[in-house]
Amino acid sequence: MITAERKPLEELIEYIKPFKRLLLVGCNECVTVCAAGGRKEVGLLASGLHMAMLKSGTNIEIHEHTLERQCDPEYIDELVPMIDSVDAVMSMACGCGVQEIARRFKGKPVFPAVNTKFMGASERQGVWSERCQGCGDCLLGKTGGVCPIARCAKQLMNGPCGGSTGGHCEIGEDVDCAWALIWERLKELGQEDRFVEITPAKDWRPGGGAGPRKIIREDLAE
Amino acid sequence: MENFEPVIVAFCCHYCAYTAADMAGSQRLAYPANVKIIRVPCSSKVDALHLVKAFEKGADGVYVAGCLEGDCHFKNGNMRAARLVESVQKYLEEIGIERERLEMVMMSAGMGYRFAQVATEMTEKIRKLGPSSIHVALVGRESTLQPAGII
Amino acid sequence: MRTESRLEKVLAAGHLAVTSECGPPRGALPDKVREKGKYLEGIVDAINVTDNQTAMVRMSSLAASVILKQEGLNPLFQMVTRDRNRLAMQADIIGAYSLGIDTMLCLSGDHTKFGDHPMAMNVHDIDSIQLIQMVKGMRDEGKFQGGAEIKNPPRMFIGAAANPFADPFELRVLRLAKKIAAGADFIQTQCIFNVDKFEKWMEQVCARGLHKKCYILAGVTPIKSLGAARYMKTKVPGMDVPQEIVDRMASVPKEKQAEEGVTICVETIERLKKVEGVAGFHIMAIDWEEKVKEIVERAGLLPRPQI
Amino acid sequence: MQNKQQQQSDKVLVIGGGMGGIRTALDLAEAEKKVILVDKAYAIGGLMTQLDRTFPTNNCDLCTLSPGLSEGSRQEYIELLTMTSVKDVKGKKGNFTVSLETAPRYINLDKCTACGECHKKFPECVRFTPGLDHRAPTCMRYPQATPQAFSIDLAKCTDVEALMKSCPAGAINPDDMGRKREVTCGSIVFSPGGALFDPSYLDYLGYAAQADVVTSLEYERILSASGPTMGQLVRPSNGKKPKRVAWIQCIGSRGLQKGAGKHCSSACCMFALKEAIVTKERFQDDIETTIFYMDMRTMGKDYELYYLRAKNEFGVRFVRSRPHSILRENGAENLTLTYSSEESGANQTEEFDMVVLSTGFRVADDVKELAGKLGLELNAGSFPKTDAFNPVATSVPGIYVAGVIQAPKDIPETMVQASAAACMAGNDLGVVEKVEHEKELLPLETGVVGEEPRVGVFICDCGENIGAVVDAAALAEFAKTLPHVALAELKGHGCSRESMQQIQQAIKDEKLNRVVIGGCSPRTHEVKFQEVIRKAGLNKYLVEIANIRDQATWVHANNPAKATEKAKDLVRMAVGSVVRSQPLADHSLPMNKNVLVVGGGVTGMTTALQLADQGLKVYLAEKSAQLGGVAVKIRKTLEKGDVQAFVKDLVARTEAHANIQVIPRALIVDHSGMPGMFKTGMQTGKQMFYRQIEHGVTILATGAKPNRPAQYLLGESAAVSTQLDLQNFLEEQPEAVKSWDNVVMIQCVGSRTADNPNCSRICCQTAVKNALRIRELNPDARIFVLYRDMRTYGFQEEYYQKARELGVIFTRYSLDNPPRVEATGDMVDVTFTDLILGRTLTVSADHLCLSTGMVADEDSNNELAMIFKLPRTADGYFLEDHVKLRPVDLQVPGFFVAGTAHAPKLISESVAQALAVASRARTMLAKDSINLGARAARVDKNSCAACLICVRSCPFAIPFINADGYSEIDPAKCHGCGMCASACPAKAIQLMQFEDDRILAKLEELFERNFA
Repeated sequence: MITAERKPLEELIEYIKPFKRLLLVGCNECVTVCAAGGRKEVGLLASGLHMAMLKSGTNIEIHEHTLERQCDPEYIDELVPMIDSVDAVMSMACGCGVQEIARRFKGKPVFPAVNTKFMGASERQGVWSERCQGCGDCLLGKTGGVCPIARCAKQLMNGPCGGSTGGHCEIGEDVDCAWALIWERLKELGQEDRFVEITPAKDWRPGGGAGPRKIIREDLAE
Repeated sequence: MENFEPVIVAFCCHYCAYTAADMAGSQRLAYPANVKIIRVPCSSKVDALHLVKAFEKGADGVYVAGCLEGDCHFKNGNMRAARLVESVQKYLEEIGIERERLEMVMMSAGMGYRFAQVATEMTEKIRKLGPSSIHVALVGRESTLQPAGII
Repeated sequence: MRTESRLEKVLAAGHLAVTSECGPPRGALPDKVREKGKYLEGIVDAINVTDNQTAMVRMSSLAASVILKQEGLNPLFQMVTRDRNRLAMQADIIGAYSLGIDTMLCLSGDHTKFGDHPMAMNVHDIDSIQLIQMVKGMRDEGKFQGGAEIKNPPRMFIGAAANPFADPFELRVLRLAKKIAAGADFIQTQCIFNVDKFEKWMEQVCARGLHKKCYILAGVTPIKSLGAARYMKTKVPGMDVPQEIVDRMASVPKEKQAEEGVTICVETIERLKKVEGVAGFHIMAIDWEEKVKEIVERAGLLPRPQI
Repeated sequence: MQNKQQQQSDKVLVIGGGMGGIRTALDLAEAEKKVILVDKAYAIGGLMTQLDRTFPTNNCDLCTLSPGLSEGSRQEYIELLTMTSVKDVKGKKGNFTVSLETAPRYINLDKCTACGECHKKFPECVRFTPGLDHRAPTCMRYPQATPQAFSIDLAKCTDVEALMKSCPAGAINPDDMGRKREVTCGSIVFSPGGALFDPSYLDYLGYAAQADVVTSLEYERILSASGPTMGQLVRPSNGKKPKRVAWIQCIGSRGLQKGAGKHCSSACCMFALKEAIVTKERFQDDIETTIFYMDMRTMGKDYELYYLRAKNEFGVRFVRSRPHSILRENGAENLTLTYSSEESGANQTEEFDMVVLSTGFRVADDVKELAGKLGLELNAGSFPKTDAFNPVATSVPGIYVAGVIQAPKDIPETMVQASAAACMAGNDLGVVEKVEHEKELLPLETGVVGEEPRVGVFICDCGENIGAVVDAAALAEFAKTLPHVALAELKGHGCSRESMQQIQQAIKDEKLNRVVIGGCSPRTHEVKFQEVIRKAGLNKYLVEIANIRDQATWVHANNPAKATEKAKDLVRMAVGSVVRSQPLADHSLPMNKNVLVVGGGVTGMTTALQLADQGLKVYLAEKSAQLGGVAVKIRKTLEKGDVQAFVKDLVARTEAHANIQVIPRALIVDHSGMPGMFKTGMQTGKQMFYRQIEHGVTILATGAKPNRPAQYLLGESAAVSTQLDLQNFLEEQPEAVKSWDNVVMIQCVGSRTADNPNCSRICCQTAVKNALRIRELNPDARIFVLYRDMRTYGFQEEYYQKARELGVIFTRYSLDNPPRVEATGDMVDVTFTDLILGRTLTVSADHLCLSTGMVADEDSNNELAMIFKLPRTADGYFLEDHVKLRPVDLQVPGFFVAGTAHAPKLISESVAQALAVASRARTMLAKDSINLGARAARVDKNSCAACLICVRSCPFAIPFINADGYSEIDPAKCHGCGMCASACPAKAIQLMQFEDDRILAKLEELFERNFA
C-alpha cells in the first residue's frame, strides 16, 4: 500500500488563498486505508480549511468528494459535473491521484493535500512502516523475505554495518536492523549460506535509474 | 463582545457523564446554561469530525466526557476518546483555535457534583478565553444578523 | 607485491605495521593537514585520511591525502559509499592514483543522521563490499565497473573495516570473509577495548584461515577522559567499552586521566601483539595526534622499519 | 398429577430486597416466574446502599442491578412490596400462606414522580430518597431508587394540609392505613442479609468514646461521594485530613470479643484492603495505612492478587498482631493503639489519627425471630442450618436461603446463592400461568421511509419541575415554528397514563411519523415513550427525547431566561435529529432451548439435572469415560457429609434421566453460531466419531485439577502425600494411622507462590478436616500444621478452633523461610522455624501431608477458551463477565461457568454455582427469541475500503472482512459502542440510533439558533 500523511495546514492554506471555491477530493484506496485521505479526512480537512480561511476573512466554499480510486481516469470523470463550479482542486490522494486530476482538468489548478510517503505495511493499528522501494528487481527471494533496500538505512546488500546493535539500526532504537532480521530469517530457513554470497553492485535501472518507468501488458494494452 | 456567553457542547457518554448530568439535575446542582449535552453511547463514539464540525459551526468550547479510567462499559473506549481529543487539539492549533477550547474529562455516573463543577469551570475558562475566532468570524460575516451567542 | 604501497611492503615483510589517522579540517586549511601529518612522520606506516567522518563536511579525503603525499607522507585514502555514486568514486580513485596515492580504505560511512547535514541524501549506490570489488576490478582487471578498459589502472592496496563488536556477533566473521573474498588486502578494526571479545573473534578468523588471506590491523584508541570513556560506552553504536575500563578511568584524578588512557592503550597493544593473526595496529587518536608517538614508542613499535 | 400441580401456588416469596433478593427476583422474573419481593425498608438495596465502591471493580453494583427491576416485562412478574414485613407463615412446600403487613408510606406510589417538592418544603417529615440527602447514608450514583418515590414520616408532620398541598402530583395520602394481607406462595427465599456487629459496648476499642474510631461501614460513608462529607476524607473529631489510618480486623468475628460470633465473617479482609487502597489512591504518599490482622483471608478468585497489590503497589502496611486497646491520652489529638505483634509478643504502641474497626456479620434479632416463624433450624450463631451438599436448602422443604443469612460472605457468592435459590424455589412452583404479553396486540407499523417527516412535539410541564422555570406553553408554541413540526402541544404530566393515550391519539389523528418529547431524561423514559409510539403504530425508534427537566430546568432554575433558551435549543436539536431517524428493527434470534454442559463432575451433573427436570434437553459432554470428576476421590466433607454416596446418587440420576444425553469421551473440536443458536462439534467415544450438537446455551463445568507440584519429596518418599491422598488413606488404612507419632502438614504448597499466586481456598479446611480425623483415629499423635494464613472462613472457623482445642499444633511459616524436609528411611524430617518461639525445630514425621490445592486444567481450558473465544484469568480459570454481579455469566452471551472451572472451591460451593447457572440459563431459555435491540453498527459495503481499522478497533473483535471483501458486523454480536463508526476512515460505518447525520444535525440546530 502507498502511505501518505496530510501536509501541514499552513502549507495548504497558502495554496488555496487565492480561491473562493474549492473541490476537495479524497480517494477510497490506499490513503483511506492509511487514514490520510479517505472520506473522513476529507471532511476534517474541509472543516479545518474552512475555519482557517474564515479566520483570515474569507468564506471559502469547499465541496467534498471521495473517488473510488484517483489513479484511474474513469473514476476521475465523476468530477466532471462539479469541476466548473470550483476554482481549484485539492487532492488527498497520493501523488498519482494528484497528477491524474491535473492531467484530466487542464487549466484548473490542482494541489496536493498529502505528502506521499512510501510503500509500506501496517504494523498494527495506526502504525505503518516502509517495506518496499519499488526497485524493479526484487531480491527478497535471496534475503529471507526482508528487503535491505527499503529497510536498511544504508541500503547495504552484503550484511550489516558496524552500527547494528541489539537488533536495531544505528539510526534509532525504533528501527530494526534489516540485516539482523534477514539473518534471523536465513537461519530459520537453514539458508545461512546465502549470506556468504556477495551480492554484486545493483543495477538501478529497473528502479527508475533509467527514467520514469512504464509497464505495458501487451495482451491488455490497446 | 461584551457580556459574552459562550456556547459549549458536551458529548457525554450515556453510562457516566450523561447520567451524572441527570444526577446533577436531581440534586439541583446549578451550572451555567451554556453547556449543551449531546448523548453518545460511549465517549469513543465521538468522531474527530463531530468535534471539528462543532467548532466550524461556531462552538466556543467543546468537551468529551467519558467514564473514569478502567470503568468503560466497552473496555477502553474512554481512553481512545482521550487520545482522539489530544489529536484534535493539535489540529485545532493548526487551524488557529486554542487547544484549551477542547477537553476530555472523566467522571462516574454518580458524580453529579463533578458534572456541575466541570460545566462551571469549562464555562468560566471559555468565558475568559473569549469567543472562538470562528465564532467571531461567523458573526462578522453575517453582519446583518443578531450578534451571535449573546442571548 | 600488488602495489607500491609502503603499508603493503611493511606487512609483506612480516613487520607489525602501524597506522594512524588524520581528520581533515573543516575549512580550506592545508597547513592544518600538514601540522597533523608532522606529528606522525616517521611514527606510522600510513596515515588514514577520513572521508567526511561522522557525516560532517570536511576537506575532501582526496585533497588532504594529496597534501600529505606532497609532504612525503603515506596517506591512506578513505572512501565512503554514502556521498557519491559509482561514477564519482571511480573518478576519484583514478584521480587519487594519478596523484601518487596507492592505499585506500573502503567504507560505507556513518549515516547522515549523525552529521551536520542530516537533510542530505544517503547515496549508497553501492555498498562497501561492492566498493572493494570495484576497486579490485579496476586494479586487477583494469576495467571500470561499466566494463570499459582503464588506461593505466589504479594499483591500490585495498583496505576494509571490520567491527568485531557489532551485532549480530555471529555475522561478524562471515562479513569479514565476504570483504576478503571481495578483494580486501588488509583490514582495520574498530577500536578494541574488550580484548576478550576480540580474541574470540580472532579465534574464529584464524579458524577460517582468514588471517592468512589478509592482514588484520587491530584498532586501538587512547581515551582522553572519564567522560570520553562513558560517551563511547553508551553513545557510540558498535563500540564495546567494558565497565572495568570506565572504572579504571574513574579511579584516577581528573588531571591524570589522559595519562591513564594512554597507558591503557599501550597495555592493550601489548596484549594484542600476542593474539594470533594480528598484523599491526591502527591507532585512532582523534584530534590527539601528538600522543601517537608516545604510544608507539611505549608499545615498543619504534623505530619503524625501513623498506 | 395435573390436579396436584394446579393446587401448587405459582409464586415465590422473596424476603429481603438486598443484592441477593433482587438477584433472586430478577432471575425468577426473567425465567417468567412470579415473585413477591418484600423488604421492610422503603427502598430496596439492603446493605449495599451504604457502601462506597466495591472491590475489586471499584464501582457501585446496586446501580447496575436495581434498574432491572423496573425494566419492561420483568415488572409484570415482580410484585415489589416495600415497608412490608412478614408476620406469619403457614403451610408447606408448594403451598405456603404468608401474612404480610405493609406500613403506611402516606404516598401513592402510582402518582409520585419523585420530584422532591415535599422534601424541599418539609424536610423533617419526608424520608430521604436515597441520594438526594447527603446526611443520609446511601448510594445514589443512579438517581433512580426503586421504587422511585418518597416516604412520609407522618408522626413528625405538624401541618398535614400544607404537606399535601406541596405535592404537585397529589400523591400524598395522610389516610394511608398501611395494609395487612395474606399471600400464597409455592416456595420462599429467605435473604434478609446480615447485621453488623456493634462494638459500642467494648470500652477498650474506644468506639463509643472516640469520634475517630469508626466502623468500616462508617468509613465507607466518609469515602463516599454521596456521604456526609461529600467524599472528603476527614477525621470526624476535627475535620482535618488524617495522616495515619489503622484497620483492626476480626471485630465481632472468630469469637475474639465478648459477644462476637464464632464464625469468620469472610468479607472483612477484602473490604479492609479495598478501603486502604482507595485511601491510598486518593492521597498516595501523603497517608499511611496499616492493617492489623491475624490471618489475611483473601481466598476468593484473584483476591490474593488484590492483597499483593495492596501490599506491593499501594504500600499498605500489614501487622500480624492482636490489638489490645485504643485510647486517647488526655489532651492528645491522636489515638494510641496498643497491640502485641507476633514477632515480639510484647505490647507495642503506635499513634493513629483514625482507627477503622472491621466489624463482621451477625444475625439481627428480628431476623432470628422471623427465622423462627419460618420454622428454620438454626445453628449456634442463629444462622439457618443448611443441607451439607446444598447450601441454599434449609431444614424446611420449600424454604431456601441466600446470602449472608446462610453464612457470612461477599457479594459474588451472595449472587451465586441468590441465583441458586431462584433455581430451587422455581422448581417448587405449580404450572406458571404465562403472563399475557401485549406484543400480540400491537398494530402494524406505519411505513415512514420516503415520507415527509411530520413531527409531533409534546412538552411536559412536569408540574413545577419544568413549568415553574420555563413557560412550557410558550416552548410548545416555539416548537411549532420548527421545520417539519406538524403538531406541538403542552402535556401536563407526559408520563401519566392519560397523557400517553393523548399522544397516541395525536399520532393517529395528525398522521405524525416522528415524535419529540420534551421532558425528563431518556435514560429513564425513553423505553416508556418507545412503547407509547409503538402502540400507536410507529416504529419505536422514531422518538427522541429532549431532556429539558434533568438537564435544563432542574439545573438552571436560578435563571429562567437561560433555562428557556436552553430548553428551546434542546427541543430544536431533538427535532433536527428525529427527522433523520429511520425505523429500525430490533435484532432477535430464535432460541434453541437445548443445553450443552461441558464437564460431568458434581457441578455439571447438578446443573444438567436441574435443567432436565424443567423439561430442557441437556447434552452432558464429559472428556473421560466416567461421570463424577474429582469428587469420586473425596470421602467426607469437613461437616462429615458422605461425598461418595452423594456422587453415586448424582451419577445414577443423571444417567437415568430421559432428558439428559451423556456423551462420554467427548473432545470439543469446533464451535460456531450465536447465543440461542450455537453449534458445537465434538469427537466422541473410543473411535472419536465426529458429531455436532445444536444448542442455545453452553455451560462450562470442566473443573480443575488437583495440584501435584514436585516439592517436599512428593513422589519420592512414601511418607509424603497430598491431602487428597491422605483422606483416602485415613479411610482405607485407619490401623496404620494408629502407629503414627508425628504428622506434619504443610499448607500453601504450590499456591500463593510466584508461579501460582492465587490461594487454592480449600486447603485450610481440608487440613483441619484431616487433622481432626487423625485425632479421632489416634488421639496421641502429634499433628503439626505449618501454615501461612489459616483461611477457615465462615463456619469453618469453628472446626479450626476445635482442632486447636484438641491439641493440633498450628505453626506459621513465612514464604521466605519455608520448611525444609529430608527423608530418613521411612520417615521425613521436617525442619521449620517457630516464629513465636523464635526457634528452629525438627520433627521426625511418620507422615508428611502437603496441601497442594488445585490448579486450572491448563491444556483443556486453553483449548476450550480458544474454541469458544472465552477470556481466562492469568492462572487459567474462565473469567466471568462481572466478578461481582455476574459471577457465573461469561463475557460471551450464552456462556456460563460453574464449579472449579471458575476458581477453586468446595463441593457445596460448586453445587451452589451449578444451581446458579441453571437459574441463569433458565432466564435465557424462558424466551422464545432473544431481543438484541437495534443499536448496532452497520457497514455501507460500497464505501468500505476493507482497511481493517474497524476490525482492529472493536473491543470485542466483532467486525471481519468477509468473502466479498468488505467489513461485516454481526448485529447480534455488536455491543453498540460505536468505536468502529468513529474510527472508520471511509465513513462507511454508522451506529444505528446514533448515526452521524443525527449528531451533526444536533450541532447544526444548536448553532443555527445561535447564529441565525
